[in-house]
Amino acid sequence: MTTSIDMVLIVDLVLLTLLCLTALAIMLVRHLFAVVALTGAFSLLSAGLLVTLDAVDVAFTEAAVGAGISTVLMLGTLALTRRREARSPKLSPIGLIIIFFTGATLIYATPDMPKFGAADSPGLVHIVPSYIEGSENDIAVPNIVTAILASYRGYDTLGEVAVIFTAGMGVIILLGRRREDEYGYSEESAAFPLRSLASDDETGKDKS
Amino acid sequence: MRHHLILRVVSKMLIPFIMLFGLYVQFHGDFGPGGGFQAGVIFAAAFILYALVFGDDQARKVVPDKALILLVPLGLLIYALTGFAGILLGGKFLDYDVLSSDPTHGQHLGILVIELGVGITVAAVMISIFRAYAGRTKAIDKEDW
Amino acid sequence: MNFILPHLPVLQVAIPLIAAPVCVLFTFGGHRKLAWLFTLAISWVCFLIAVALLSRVLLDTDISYAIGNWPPPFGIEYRVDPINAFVLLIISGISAIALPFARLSVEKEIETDRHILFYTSYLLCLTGLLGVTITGDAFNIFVFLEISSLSTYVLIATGVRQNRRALTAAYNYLILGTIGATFFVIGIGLLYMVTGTLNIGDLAERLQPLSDNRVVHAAFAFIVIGMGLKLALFPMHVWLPNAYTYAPSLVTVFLAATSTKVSVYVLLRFLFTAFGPSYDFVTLTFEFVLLPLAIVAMFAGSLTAIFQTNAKRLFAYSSVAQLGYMMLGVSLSNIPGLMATILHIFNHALMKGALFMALGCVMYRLGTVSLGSMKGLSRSMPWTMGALILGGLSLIGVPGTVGFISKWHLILGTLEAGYWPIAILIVGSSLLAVIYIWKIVEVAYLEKGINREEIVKEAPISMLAPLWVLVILNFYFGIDADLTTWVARNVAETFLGAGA
Amino acid sequence: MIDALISHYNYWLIIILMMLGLYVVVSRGNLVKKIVGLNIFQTSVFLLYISLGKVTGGTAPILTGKPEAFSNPLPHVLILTAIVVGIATTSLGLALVVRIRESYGTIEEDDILIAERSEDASKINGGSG
Amino acid sequence: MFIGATAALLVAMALVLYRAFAGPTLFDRVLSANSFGTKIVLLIGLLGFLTDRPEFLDIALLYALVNFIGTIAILKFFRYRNMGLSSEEIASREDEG
Repeated sequence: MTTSIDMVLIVDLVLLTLLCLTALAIMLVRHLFAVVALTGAFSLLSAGLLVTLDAVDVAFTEAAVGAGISTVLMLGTLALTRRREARSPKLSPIGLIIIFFTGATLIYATPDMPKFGAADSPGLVHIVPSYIEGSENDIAVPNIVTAILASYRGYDTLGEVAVIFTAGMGVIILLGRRREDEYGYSEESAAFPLRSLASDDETGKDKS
Repeated sequence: MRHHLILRVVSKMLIPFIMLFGLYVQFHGDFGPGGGFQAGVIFAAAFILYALVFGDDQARKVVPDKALILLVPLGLLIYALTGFAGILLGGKFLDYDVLSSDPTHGQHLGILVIELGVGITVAAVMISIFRAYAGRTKAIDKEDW
Repeated sequence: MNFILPHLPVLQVAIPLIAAPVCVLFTFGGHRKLAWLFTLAISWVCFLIAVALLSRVLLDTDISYAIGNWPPPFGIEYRVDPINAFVLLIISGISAIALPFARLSVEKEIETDRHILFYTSYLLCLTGLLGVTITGDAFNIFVFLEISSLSTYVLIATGVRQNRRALTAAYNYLILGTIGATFFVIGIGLLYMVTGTLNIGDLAERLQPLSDNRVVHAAFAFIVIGMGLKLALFPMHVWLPNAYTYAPSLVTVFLAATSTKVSVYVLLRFLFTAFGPSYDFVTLTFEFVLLPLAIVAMFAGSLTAIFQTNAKRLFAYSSVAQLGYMMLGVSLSNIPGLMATILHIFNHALMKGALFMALGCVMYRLGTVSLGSMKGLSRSMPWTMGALILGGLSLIGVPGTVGFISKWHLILGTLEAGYWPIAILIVGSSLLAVIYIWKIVEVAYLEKGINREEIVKEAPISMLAPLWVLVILNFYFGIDADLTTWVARNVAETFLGAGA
Repeated sequence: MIDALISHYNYWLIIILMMLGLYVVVSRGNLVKKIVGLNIFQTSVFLLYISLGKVTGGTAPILTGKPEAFSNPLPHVLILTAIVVGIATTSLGLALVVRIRESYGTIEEDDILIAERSEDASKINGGSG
Repeated sequence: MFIGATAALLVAMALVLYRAFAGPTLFDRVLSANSFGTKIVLLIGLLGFLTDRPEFLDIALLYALVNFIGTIAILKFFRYRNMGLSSEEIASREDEG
């Protein structure tokens, strides 16, 4: 048994390294189609990593969303935009400063973090035992994640559905088909007849 | 119709199984990995596959835009109304214990219903989003690859 | 009624949340006017609930509502105390006043076939802001923050009919807003790592013995920066001017009056309730980070505002300066300073609401709000321009207006903290506000523009009425500030009492 | 030191990933690539959460009847929500990119800035327009 | 045996990933994305056996599915540069090719 567990940890390490390399490749590659292909691979890799970290539900979602929906969306965007980054990547000093501070803050914090894989980290001791017990007795649902998701923190999930709903409405507002014929789409000039009188007008109307 | 014959046949055979898998994920979420969100995505994937292989107009015949705009809010309504049902039956918001005389059974019922709501909204939103992108006329034709 | 009363906290959020999908159903048949009426009714219901909640927490005790009937650290808790009841009142109140104004403005500024979904997004934005404010759970804040943010990006982008820059403004806000929210999530994750809880009350307790823990310090930094991005703390304000300038008038009114205030509230909640000023790293942040940034924001915002030629952009930069005042009050961390911040959250909502609403009226008639186009406008639109100037006076802080009340307490706070030079700086930056308000007076009243009396008419009464309600409130709470100061003192004492 | 390095190696690699993602967001001028960067950044945060719940020798938090050590399920729930938020943001961001492309004819930040500047310039030179 | 298989898979994944990065043609990338997906499916199956949790196969099933649809989307996109074609358009374009 011990060898197999070690194996899982080695897989974990290798996958994480590959993940970092993929991210680096995404950063360097200019061909946007390659970026999409690599992003798909990135999602699958992270999903594999999530499986090794025991987060099967999350891996399930990440695969469906990251590798499936995201890829299709990005392709849809590429179909409507251009396929190549115009400028070769250059070093951005502001970016370097920002990531330096972000990274430094996190690295500063790591010594006090609970050890990776520790069974006595506060998260496991404080609330979670009652969740495990509760989902066995009160809710009687074997998948503890479902029990927490749908019942203990069901309100978060309601919010999550609202988020998806918001995104759907937003995309329809932005990209939905116009139905000029149904409502009689009024031209902008008709809406603002006095705009031409304005002496110091802002230019640049939407040309779509 | 001459080309892509294999793709068409395979897709036609596969789509019912994808939907079956979607249903399995939807209702088996209590026992294994899965749940409403994942099932919704799988359902949407089946429709997206159909639209990709058989064309956007055919897909619109299967699920018309009007049906979609009804389904998107429906899932969220189911979820939120389950919450209100908790209040009306004398519990708190989203309290499933009161949904049935037996609290454990109530929990099961609540989880089943809300997961269904999640599934409906997610599937409808994903199809709408895909359709919004696909329905946009192409802006450019030839460019460097 | 007794049946509903215990559920008021959750109804405050659940009602607009369920209203949003219902609103979509108006697309069948295209009932645009009904969708507006529905949104208006929901806003007023929210406002009444907020009034009920505030009166209950002020006269009685704090309310805790366990959603799903799971006791607090296990389930999600809604916790209402004076401060968030006050913020809830501001959000729903502004929404209730702004919506009567909205109909004509939206008719003109947004594509006709998008109106119903626009109102849906608006309801979602309202839901998100109310949900962030009322919840007592750290991760739930993130979820509702994202509901409000995502709908805000969409709402800003609907300004595309006026100017295509609304799209880039929304995109930039999306990128920066998401970075901010992700930083916030990192902070929450780090806190969870060392405490094992997400409930803010529980968090505060379990953080007590951990003041030397490096993870807590890092979490604190991430939360402050994340919220700093969301509330447009200088120099993280770059998204704000364009977002306010190119959004439709209703959206600008609502966002300027509520959205950044909610982020200020979340920051306050973490600074004072979860961490508390007893920690060294919190006081050090106050003194060496927030205080200097607030002062720079006050001046940079006001100075940039002076050079703007677009009135909306001018007031957007002035918002950056006003947020500087709020953060200054926070960083003093004494009772008058904190009172000033809380008063200013309320007062700034009143004055920016009035100012952007007046600009909405100008937009309705002229289709532009550039200063050049407003030449001599006082003759054809006397009520609108009058409201604009009165709102401007409040922004400057002339005695008798709400702006004076908050600045007065801010100066008291600086004096109590012994920072008298800062008191002088506050007066100095108010003088800068005089300059940019004067620019508008000059253009609208003194310059002779094209004679447009015949063509440009005064804004319609349905837009002027809510505008003047806000202007009158600006003066009412400026003269009789007992109620607001009482609430603010109550809140400030809760915070500092809880932290000490 | 070596001990600290080994016991936190997951966190170190995730921090590197986070920095890479954030760098792509702030430094790249291509609007699609910025969104991809945002995805990487968010994914690294997901991994941070999941890592803190991992228990060595533990297994996925699904009850099997056998007494076992489970990994912490709470971060999993939180991250499920966060993934949904992430895809919602991505889809909205990409929709905005499509609209920007239609309006400006480009998805490069620099070109958009140039277009906006020339608009401003023509406004000043053109007088009333 | 499982360990050997896992190691081989990881090496293969690294190689495929390099192909996705280096290209040079689009088909290299499509192919590498597709075969990368296959390898992840295999890896998850293996991990299920390594940790005694055979229900991981559910996930592997979903990945295979997503991989299939993703590849079709990519190829469709490459062939027509559009994803919203109607059935007639698909038929007419096939005649061109």
